[in-house]
Formats: sequence, structure tokens, C-alpha cells
Amino acid sequence: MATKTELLMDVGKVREDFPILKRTVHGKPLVYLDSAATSQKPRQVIDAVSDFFSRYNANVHRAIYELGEEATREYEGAREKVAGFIHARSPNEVAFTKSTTESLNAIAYGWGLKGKLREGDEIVSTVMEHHSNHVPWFFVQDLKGVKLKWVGMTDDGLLKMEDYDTMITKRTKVVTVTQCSNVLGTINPVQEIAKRAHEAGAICVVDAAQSVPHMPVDVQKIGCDFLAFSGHKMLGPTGIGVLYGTEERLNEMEPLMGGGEMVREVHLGSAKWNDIPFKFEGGTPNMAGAIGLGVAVDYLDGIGMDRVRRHEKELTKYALEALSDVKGFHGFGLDDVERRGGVISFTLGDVHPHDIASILDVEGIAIRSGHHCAQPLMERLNVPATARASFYVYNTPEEVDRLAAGLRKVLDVFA
Amino acid sequence: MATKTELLMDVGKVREDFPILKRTVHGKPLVYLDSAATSQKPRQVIDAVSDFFSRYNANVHRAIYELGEEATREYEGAREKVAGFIHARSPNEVAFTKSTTESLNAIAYGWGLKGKLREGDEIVSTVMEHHSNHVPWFFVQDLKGVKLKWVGMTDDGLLKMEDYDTMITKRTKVVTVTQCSNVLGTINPVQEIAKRAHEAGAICVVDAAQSVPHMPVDVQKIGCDFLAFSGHKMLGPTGIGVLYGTEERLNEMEPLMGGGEMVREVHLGSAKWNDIPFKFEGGTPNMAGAIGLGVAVDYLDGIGMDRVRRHEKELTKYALEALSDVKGFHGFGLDDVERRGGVISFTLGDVHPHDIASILDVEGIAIRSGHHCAQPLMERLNVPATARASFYVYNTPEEVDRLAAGLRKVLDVFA
Amino acid sequence: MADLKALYQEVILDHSKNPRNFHSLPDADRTAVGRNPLCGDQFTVYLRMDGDTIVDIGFEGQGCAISKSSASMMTQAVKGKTGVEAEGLFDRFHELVTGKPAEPEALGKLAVFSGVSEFPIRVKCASLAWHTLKAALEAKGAISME
Amino acid sequence: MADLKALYQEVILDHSKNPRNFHSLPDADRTAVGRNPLCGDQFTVYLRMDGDTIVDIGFEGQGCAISKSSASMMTQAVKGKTGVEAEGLFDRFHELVTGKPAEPEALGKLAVFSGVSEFPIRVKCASLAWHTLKAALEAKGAISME
Ligand SMILES: Cc1ncc(COP(=O)(O)O)c(C=O)c1O
Ligand SMILES: Cc1ncc(COP(=O)(O)O)c(C=O)c1O
Repeated sequence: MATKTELLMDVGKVREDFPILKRTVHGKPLVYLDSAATSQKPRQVIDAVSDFFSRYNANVHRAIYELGEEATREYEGAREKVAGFIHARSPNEVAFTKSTTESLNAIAYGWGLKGKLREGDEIVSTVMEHHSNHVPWFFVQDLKGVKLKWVGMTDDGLLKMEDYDTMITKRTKVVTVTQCSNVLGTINPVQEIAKRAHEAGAICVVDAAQSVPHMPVDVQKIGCDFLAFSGHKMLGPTGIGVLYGTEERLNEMEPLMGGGEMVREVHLGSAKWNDIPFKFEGGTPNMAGAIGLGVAVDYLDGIGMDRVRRHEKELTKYALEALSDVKGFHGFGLDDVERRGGVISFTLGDVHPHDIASILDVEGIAIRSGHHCAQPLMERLNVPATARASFYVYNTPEEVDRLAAGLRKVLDVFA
Repeated sequence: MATKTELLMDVGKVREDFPILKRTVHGKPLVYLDSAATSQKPRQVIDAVSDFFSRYNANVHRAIYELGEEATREYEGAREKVAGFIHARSPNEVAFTKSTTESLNAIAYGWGLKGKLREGDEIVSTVMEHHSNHVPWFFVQDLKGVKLKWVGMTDDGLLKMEDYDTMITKRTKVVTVTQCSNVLGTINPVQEIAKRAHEAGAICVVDAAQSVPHMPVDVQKIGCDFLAFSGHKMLGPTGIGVLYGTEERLNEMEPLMGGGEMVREVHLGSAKWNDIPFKFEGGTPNMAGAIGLGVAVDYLDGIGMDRVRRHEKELTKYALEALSDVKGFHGFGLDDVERRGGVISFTLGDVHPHDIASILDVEGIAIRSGHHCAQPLMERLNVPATARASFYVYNTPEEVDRLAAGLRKVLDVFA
Repeated sequence: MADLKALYQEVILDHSKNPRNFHSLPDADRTAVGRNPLCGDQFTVYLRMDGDTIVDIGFEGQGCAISKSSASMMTQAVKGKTGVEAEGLFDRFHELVTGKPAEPEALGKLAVFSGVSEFPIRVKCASLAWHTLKAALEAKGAISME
Repeated sequence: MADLKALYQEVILDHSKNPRNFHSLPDADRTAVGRNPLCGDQFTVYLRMDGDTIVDIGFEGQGCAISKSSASMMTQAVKGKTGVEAEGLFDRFHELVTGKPAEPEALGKLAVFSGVSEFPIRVKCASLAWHTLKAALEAKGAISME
């Protein structure tokens, strides 16, 4: 088990970089345990955004002047950093979107609905998905007559891998899965799933919103065709996301958004698309967001993703032990931190999660309560809602102790 | 004609707020004349973004803790400000997107393709549109068998209003038009066009990317059904746009993006949408962007949009005279500044626009050259490209003088 | 500092653990479902009316302590009242929980919810059942609070 | 400070105003179109080959002074050369305009484009015709530079 001092060494330095961690909430120092919803930002990222607006704000790609050149260099530099971070073969495989949600919709519409899918084709998903990896496929189902199937889950929170044996058929065209559950923290065997998809001639789409921020991710090793994640969950600004796709898939994919930048030629009634990745970046992009994300990637690289993962693993282990001492605490998901990320969903006796969150808030502790945009998973777990604490680079064992103390306070209130 | 001192009084104070205007380019003070592409940002906006990330960064709507409450309050406050700015009946009529481009695609897919349009229906557009108001409708044409028509333009740069007489028929379901051309500056009679659309039972979609930033816009007075614009062109951050729609239209419109936030209920294979405007805000929104846009609206309101418009009118008048003294200068569009915005497209003898922009850049002057994402209009004008200078609140007659001097320098180089 | 004790008063905790009138009405002539998608709370309110008078009321569903106790106490408060009276009470109640109490004395026992005003995010919880009641009275089948 | 005179040298202006070999080749056996969507520049390059040797070359299209003069001077430089030699020349040229000239002496007259290296955004202009030549030699019909 992690000793406190062992962890604190690095974390103290990291925390210095996050201005928000100096603030108090209801008179208590903030304990932010909701990074799975959105992460906090280091001053390096905040400054990069300000710096863009203060020093070289200009439209990228089309400006033939110094500011525009600087903006384009930094924007494309950010693309290279992101590509390197996930081990893409080339920056051309990285398109900027506004969020994981846009990336997944872009795939569902662009590769699916407007591209390769036909009536009767099948898509294999899981019960563990976030709404953002459910609803876009419902669109394809409703508009194209494609059939959806969902791999089930064990009571431990593992995907029922054997479901793939029966659910993947020769009609399967897409297998989509979250790499890490935002509710249970379960890390799914995406490499294995991609392999099975490919064996059946299907493509594999990975929702990496909860993995890329928290662990080393190598798209080539996974072997997936598409992968989506958000900047705001990985120390980056809001309004910037990433759509990764192999060159082959991106080339055969239609654009979701039509507009400026994404076209080569426009005539009345017809247009020719630009090359990848630009054809997926219709409209003026979130330049500040992309540049800020590039700096977030630098920051995470500076720590090292192996270190990030280890830190969260130790913290999760510490938390699972500390919290299990709280009366009535019921945690969902695996005990084995090797197979789960730093996300702990729980209930506390029969106290409603909303009340837990409210009382913790008064203690300065920010956690989430609700269905976490995963209602089908909630139905599977047979709970209306859970409380959720989630960790990141700036969290400490002391904060876990405060959470445990906060939960005891909740019990006091409801005694 | 505007005397210099008359204008400078306010503008000097405004300029103080824009950090970037203190920088030099190639050793010369920056003259930024590309606000039609993207505007510069006042420190109030830059600070609002930093402040969000440094003090109360949290996910909106679903967080049951202090930070989330503050973020939600500011985010919804920004929506109210934007709604007030364009005189929407209610904040519910304002959805945040990433850009004008996303807003227009959301309408084309959500109201058109997935909503109300059927094969054989017709859409009346114009030759003057930006690619972002062309390409989304091409999608509808290609996927739905809808017919597109384009209202023509006079040599002066006015829409041929008489085209509407013949082009709008009982099959017309959508009439779409830019309120202000990003190439010619022409201000189109959108109120009249909306009226004609409605008389035929069609809806009216207005691309307001170049109008909302530069002049008072009242959606109720226009009477349009939808209106789209971008934050980055109106002193706001990048990656935030606005989709305005009347409650009736938004209620009958399908969402473009499926995901978190935009649903009320999700089950395996089906979902129920949230209320407007949330059903159009799938995924974690660009919170910092929206909040920054709210501050940009405050800033513009502080000046007063009437004043903004008058300033640009005077500057445009001054510029049209000053530039017409430059040998070989050929300006496109109307002479009458009452009917045009602060955008001047031009050519200079047979010097290619790219060379003009390059030489001006060395003089510290940032203008644009190219097709301005309006290739069909370029074809209509029968030029491969133009140079374009565009003005905003921070520009001065002295800067126009520097532009004129810069153009003389271009002529020297090519003498 | 926000006062937790004021929010979670004894009476409130008691009603949340032992909600009164917590059942459906088989002979209900008005029903409505209220949802707060924020936290997954959901209640159904059943009414039996005699003219404009609420002669019986029941509710079912799930929610946090605040929303459940509020629903429970609401049912007690409005039973026997006319629809108009009930809506008037809701107005008073809403003023209370949003920190602008005009006639707190009119609220009787419901005054225990005054602590909610310090927790703006909980206003929706406290008023969910009331909104649902209103929907039932107005014969709207369902409402949702975002 | 970036040096405009170095960019727009006399020779360059002359070639931009009076481009050489500015015509199609009716008997071309290789053709390619190159576009720079950034500025709308577009050139077609026509080649007549004898084995691997460029025996005749012409170009048509429109573009800025840099791209047009570069196209013009390119046609002069590669006429009579083999494809391999032409591609070698392109490599040297590219080094020159990106500010990393390895063997500037090999470039002859083309050395006038050294000023481009101070204007990174113009590198695409200067090399558009060359990329198009390469596409023609490799029998690719069209290229685009973003
Ligand atoms: C008239 C017009 N419409 C649409 C757009 C597209 O705006 P954005 O790139 O912010 O989506 C622009 C700006 O480029 C414009 O000028
Ligand atoms: C697993 C998962 N997928 C998708 C999303 C959606 O991300 P965003 O809201 O940034 O689009 C989230 C986060 O909310 C998530 O946790």
C-alpha cells in the first residue's frame, strides 16, 4: 500500500501548478475528486491560452501574415504533440473536434451513416458505455436500419468477453467499446476486442475519454481504427477534443461538418473535400483550445504517463481500503487496481448520493452523484444513482482521508 | 467624412484593452485588419477565461457542489447575455455550439435532414454565402434529394431580390441567407427575405457571422427562424458559437450530436431528448468559451452596438476614399456605407493578392488574401482571389493610412 | 458557512426515512410524474379530487432526503385544500426555499425547509414534488426540471 | 527584419510578369495539376519525355509572383534534364527555400529564391510548381498543398 510520504513528494510539486487548488469552498480547502467529469488545469495550460489571445491570436491555415503563421505553427504543433502522445503513425491521423462526444458522432455519422454502413449491418457495443458512445449509434440504428447489440457485464464489473463470441457475426461492421468505464473504472481489454473485431472484418472504435488522460495509450498497440477523447479531462481547456483514425479509415470517412477549411473546392451544389485531417475540421477551429491541449500533453509527458497511472493506482488502492472502513460504504467494480482506473463509484447505506454530495460539499469536498451519463449501466447495476470520487495527478492520500472523514460526517447527519 | 480626432477619442481607450495591439510585427506596430476572419480579444475576455480555469472550473449542470454551481451560474448567465444581445424572447432559444459552422450544420441536419425536409423540397440560398452556409445544404441535397437554388447578385454586390419572386415556390421549405457578406460587406435585407420566406410557408435561416459582431441585431425584428454566429469574431474566445432558433423551431428540430447532457433518459437502443436548448448541447460544453463570450457581449454592450456600427461605417467611408487614391486600387461592392459593413475586398493592378498580403505583412499590416471561403462568389466576381481588409472597434483612421501607404509600397515593389 | 443542520433538520430526516402518504391511489383521478434528470430523482403524485378540493393524495418514487421529505410533507400540507390554495402554498414555499419568504407564517410545518435557501442547488430537490403536484392539478402528465 | 527586396528580386518579378514556357504542350505525354487551396493558386505542368529525359516542358495557370516565377524558372532549369536530375534539383531547391542550402552552387539561377527562406509561408508558393512537376514525373494527376 502506498505510504503517504511516498506519494506526496511529486504531488506537492504538481499541486503548486494548479491555481484552483489554493481556493477554499465553504471555508475549507478544496478537495477536488471529480476529475472524471472534468480535470483541473495547470497554470501552464491557462497561460498558453491567455498567451495565444494576447500575443498571436489569428485564424490558422489561411492567414498570410506573421500572426497567422505563428498561430498555425502552434496549432499544428499541438496536433503533432497529440499524435505523439497516443503513438499515432502521423499527425494526419489526428483531427481536432470539440469533445469526445463530437468525435464519436463524427465517426457514427461520417464513417457509419454517410459512409460504410448499410441496412442489416450490425454494431456491437457494451452496456458499460457513456451516453456519448450510445446515442450516436442509436441515430445510425434509427436512420439506417442497423442493428445494435450490447455485450453484458459480470457483477464484478467486467465485460462478458464470451458475449463477443456470439454477438460478433459476419454482419458486424463496428465494434465499439470504452477503454475505461467512467463509472466503475474497469479497464477493458481493447487490444483483444480490436483483434476480434478485425478477425470478423469489422472496425473497432474506442472511447478513450477516461483512458488517454490517465494511462499510457498506444493506438498502434491497441490496433483500433478510431479513438476519441477530450482535452478538458486531461488538464486541457474546454471545447477541444480529438478524433483519431487510421489514414485508411479517415480517408474512407465522410465529414460530419461542412464549411470553411474542410473543402478544397466549392461550386454551387458541389464540393470537394480537403485532405485528412482537415476535412474533419470544418469552421474556424478552437485554436486556443488545441494549443492549450498541446501544453497539457507536454505537462503530462513531463510527469510521464506511467507515473500518472502508478500514482492513481496507489491512490485508488489506498482509497478502497480507507473507504471500506466507513460503515455502510459499498463500492462498485473490481478490487484489483491493476484492472481499474482511479474512479470509485459507491453508495453509503441508504443515504441518497445527492445528499452525500451535498454534505461533502459543505466539507469542501467535490464529488459527483447521479447516473454519470451511463443510465444503461445504472439499470444493469440496479441502482438509480451512485456517488463517485475520481482521482488525478494532483490528488493525495490526505484528500482520501478527508473524503473518508466526510463520509463519516454524512453518517452522523443521517444517524 | 470622419475626422481622425473624432474617431480616436473612444478608440484609444478601447485599444488599451487589447494586449495584442501592443505588439510589433517585423519591427512595426501591428495593424490588424483581419477581424472578419477572427477578432482580437480584450483583456476582460482573456481574464474571464483564465479566471474560470483558475477559480471555478467544473462541469456545468450535473455537479452538486460549489464549483459546479458557480460554473453553471456563469455559463447560464452567458446564455442570458447572448439572448439579450440578439433580443431573443428567452434564453431557451440560444444553444451553444462550437462555431457558426456547427450551428449551420446543426440546422441543416437537425431541422432539415433528420427533421422536416422531404425529397423534392426546395431550399433557396444565394451566391453570396460563405462555404459554411453552402456545404451543409449540399449534404441535405445529396442525402435527401432536396433541390437547391441560389439567388444571384448584381455587379454592385446586391442580391437580386427579384430572383426570390421566381425562386420561392410552394415547394420552398428553407430560405437561407447571410446577413452580411464576408467578402463584399453587403448587408442584405434579411427582414424582407424572412417575410417572403414566411409568406411561402418556408423558414428563414440567417448566417449572422458577420453581422452580430458589427451591428445591432434583433432576431424578433428580423423575424427569422434560425440565426447563427461565432464568438471568436465578436471579441470572444475560440471554439464557441451560437445557434439561435425560435422555441417552435427548436422544439421540432432533431439534435445533431448525441451524447451526455442532451438526453433525459437513455435505455439500450433508445433515448429521450432533454428540453431545449440542452438537447442541442451534447457533450461537455466549452464552458470557458461560453463564459468568455458572455464577457465579450458585456464589452460590446458597454460600447453600444450602435456606436460600433457607426465607428465601422465612418472607418469604411474613410478607407474607401483613402484607398481609391492608390493607383490600381479596385474595390468590390457598394460605395454606400449605409448598406455595407466594414469589409473591403480589393485588387491592386495585376499584383496577386497573395503578394499584396505578404508585402503588407512586412509593414506590420495583417490583411487577408484568397477566396475567403466563398468560392462561388469569387466565380461570380470572376476573380481567383481578392485581398481583404476588415475593421473592428479597435481600428483607427491612422491604420487605414498605413494600409494605403502599404499598398503604395506594394506598387513600388512591383514597379 | 452553509449550515448543514439547518438543511437536514430532524423533521426532514424523519420524513425522508418514513415518508407519509407514500403509496399510489388506485382511485386517483389525477396523476403526474416529475423528474429531476440532474440526480435521477423521480416521483409520481396521485390526486383524488372532489371538485377543486384535494380529498386524497399519495406519492411514489425515489429521491434524495430533501426531495422525498418535501414530497411527504407536501402531501400532508395540501390534503383537504383546494387546488388554488395548494398552488398558493407552493408560491409561499418557493419564496421560502429561494430565500425570499414573504409570508413564512402561512407555511406552518413546511417552514423547516428554510435551510434550503442556503443551498441553491437543492431548491430543485425541495420543489420537485410541488412542481409535480402543479402538473397534476393542471392535468399535465409529466414534467422535468433541468 | 524580413527583406522584401531579397524576396522580390528583379529576376523574380520579371519571370512573374513574363513567364517563360507559359503554354500547354499539345503533345505532352505527362501532365499534372497542382493546387494551393490556401491562396487559390493553380498550375498545370506539361511534359514531353524522351525516355527519362524532359525534352519539353510548359505550364499554365495562375498564382502569385513567387509561385509563377518559380514555375517559369523551373521550366527553364529542368528542360533537357532527366527526371532523376530534376528531382535532385528540387531537393536542392527545397533546401534553399527552407533556409538549409546544402549545395547552393548546384542551383544556378534558381539561387534568386534564397530570399523565400525568410518568409516561411511563401515556401509553398515557391515549391508548388516543383511539386507539380514531381507529380507529373510520377504520373500522379493532381496534388494539393495545404
Ligand atoms: C459569413 C460567414 N459565415 C460563416 C462563417 C464561418 O464561421 P466559423 O468559421 O466561425 O464557423 C464565417 C467566417 O469565417 C463567415 O464570414
Ligand atoms: C467514458 C466517457 N465517454 C465519453 C465522455 C464524453 O466526453 P465529453 O463530454 O467531453 O464529450 C465521457 C465524459 O463525460 C466519458 O467519461
